Amino acid sequence: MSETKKFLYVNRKAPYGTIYALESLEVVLIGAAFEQDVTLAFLDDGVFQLAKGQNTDGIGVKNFSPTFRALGDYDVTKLYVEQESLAERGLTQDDLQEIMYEDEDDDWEEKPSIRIVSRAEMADIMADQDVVLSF
Amino acid sequence: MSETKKFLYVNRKAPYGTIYALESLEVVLIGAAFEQDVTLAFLDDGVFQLAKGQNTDGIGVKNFSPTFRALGDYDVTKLYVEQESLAERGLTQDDLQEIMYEDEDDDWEEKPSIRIVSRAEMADIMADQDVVLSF
Amino acid sequence: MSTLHTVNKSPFANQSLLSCLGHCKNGDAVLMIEDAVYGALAGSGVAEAVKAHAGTVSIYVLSEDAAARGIADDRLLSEITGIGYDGFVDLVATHDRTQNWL
Amino acid sequence: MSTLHTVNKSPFANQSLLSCLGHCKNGDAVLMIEDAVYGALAGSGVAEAVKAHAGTVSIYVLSEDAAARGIADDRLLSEITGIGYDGFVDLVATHDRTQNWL
Amino acid sequence: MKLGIVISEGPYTHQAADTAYQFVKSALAKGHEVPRVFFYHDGVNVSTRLSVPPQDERNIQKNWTALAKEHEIDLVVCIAAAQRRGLLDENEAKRQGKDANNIAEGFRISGLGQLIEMGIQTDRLVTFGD
Amino acid sequence: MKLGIVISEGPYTHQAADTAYQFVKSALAKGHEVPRVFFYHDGVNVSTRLSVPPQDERNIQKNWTALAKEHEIDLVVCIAAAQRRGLLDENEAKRQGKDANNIAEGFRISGLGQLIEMGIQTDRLVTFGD
Repeated sequence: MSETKKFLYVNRKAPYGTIYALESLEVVLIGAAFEQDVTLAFLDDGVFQLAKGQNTDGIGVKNFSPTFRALGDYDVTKLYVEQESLAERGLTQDDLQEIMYEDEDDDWEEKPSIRIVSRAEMADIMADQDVVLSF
Repeated sequence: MSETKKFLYVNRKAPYGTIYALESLEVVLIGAAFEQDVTLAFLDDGVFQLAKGQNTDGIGVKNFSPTFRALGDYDVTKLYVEQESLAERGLTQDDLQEIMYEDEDDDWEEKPSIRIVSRAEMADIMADQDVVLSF
Repeated sequence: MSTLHTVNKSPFANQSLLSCLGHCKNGDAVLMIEDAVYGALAGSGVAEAVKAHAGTVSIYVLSEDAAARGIADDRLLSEITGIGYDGFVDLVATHDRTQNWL
Repeated sequence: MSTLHTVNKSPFANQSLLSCLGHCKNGDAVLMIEDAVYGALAGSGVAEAVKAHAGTVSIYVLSEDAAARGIADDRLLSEITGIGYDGFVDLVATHDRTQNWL
Repeated sequence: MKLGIVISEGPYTHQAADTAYQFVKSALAKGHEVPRVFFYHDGVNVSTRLSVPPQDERNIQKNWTALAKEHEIDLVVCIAAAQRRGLLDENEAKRQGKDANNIAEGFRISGLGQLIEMGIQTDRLVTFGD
Repeated sequence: MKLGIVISEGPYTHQAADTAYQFVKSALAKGHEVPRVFFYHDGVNVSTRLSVPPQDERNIQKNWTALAKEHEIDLVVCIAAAQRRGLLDENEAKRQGKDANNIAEGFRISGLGQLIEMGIQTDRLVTFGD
């Protein structure tokens, strides 16, 4: 399989109430081994997945939010978050956890993986993919 | 079990896309044998359950809408449908199937089981129950 | 290069149809299936929002799902085209990608 | 005679919180659990609709679910009270019935 | 006070079975009685003994089995919902001509009448679902 | 054209597995290829051979098994999702120390890599879910 395709993972659901966010992340981690061109999109309630300060001790469910910070180690470095979705929920980028990666093409400089984009930019990103997986 | 309680079945979901409407009806049919005071509420997308002219041949799923017309035989005769929910969906009572029962206290006269109520009346009905089962 | 979007939830219960329409590009197609077919009803509270996108996006409804739910053809918005599973397959094949709004 | 209503879905995705609030009687209580806790966020697009009911209805949020989702206490609408599972049980016991908006 | 509980969604996929578990533990600790939990819709999937969740996650079925044993809770799985979804006990498997069964200890399969009966015999009914 | 299919919800509870079935039948009739269907999330529940739907309803598992046999479709059940939800084949049951298994003929358990591979090797990917 030498072909490289553009894979987009679309995350539109909140974490913990349902399992989709966690099982989406599991696909991303496995998928990383296939060396495709991977992008993650967070819009609508999906932006809540990246909220910082998650503490699940009280609900007896595993907190998987730290896994997002490991995505850079898997060369998953493009996490697009929609500005309009944040604003409707009363959130700003400061409410999201910081996710960094080391850019191998730029002397391993640490760079942020999360990029805030407008709805129009998100639509452009979606329209530029070969395969769209929705969760 | 001589005690009689007021049971309300709240139907807020459309049929076929999910199984809740069908499995709600199955509870109503079994529950009828317990001779409680039974009321069904249809609001939000639940009003679609009563739409007439349902034909499921094309989707390979069983059409259960005729079962509503049998409810009278089980002494289930109070089906409240919310006017505001109909209006938001562009529907009127004419879009619903006719469901009748024979009133044993009135010389077995045929009477309609469906009663259209306002949101405020629906709230009153909900507040008058002992047990509320939601589907 | 255009996208087929599918939506399967009632727009009266769930925001996914509106989110989908808000992310379509000119020339894209939107297909309403399962409980989303209620979004094709004329005279409803979401009809205007759907019609507002019908100029730039082609909007379809899966006829088998509409029939199952008792929605007669004459109740559909005139801007929306009814198609069968065959037409669904054709839409998938003739667009560059499918995005499913779950 | 009053009712405890529970809601468990995000009001940004689903209409159930608004439908619940629209059917409450004066003196009822509404408890936001699971993904509905996002409805307690100050400054969101649904905050005004929630606050509009806070005068006649007591509104609560399940603190464990809010914490799980990273919602700090200072981000909650001041009209909403945080309670634990213990408080949830007390609300069930002190109201005449529980209606769950699924 | 006697509390009746309905669980309408499957384990792990929806939080319903987790929230119900925390709620019931709190209710019991406060001295309330929980005579029965009724599993309906996809809730019947909680009762399978074949699940193998990751080591670092909770085991929802085992949690319910243990809680039911400690507090004598009647865990009832709706037979009609269970048949559709492939949850069978030994008797049902035999009756249906199936070569395996999958219901865990502490759960029993019975009819929808048990749900109505729970509504009649308890002081409050709380449903956890989707 | 090669079409890849994902089914994300369980049988009977959501229409997803039914819609996918009608779609795949139409696609095959039109001459398209459907080399694989991938079952993820609650979609893994479609693969149980223990379900007993009412006589007058469709049997979703049997429909898929028959369609797969006729058209050589690879029905892949995600192992991670299946373990959480209690779907096991004979090998997995042995490996996990479980006393029963429940996967139907025509389905096989494998990893998430099969989903990615399907995305790479097909021309279009369509997901049916909730």
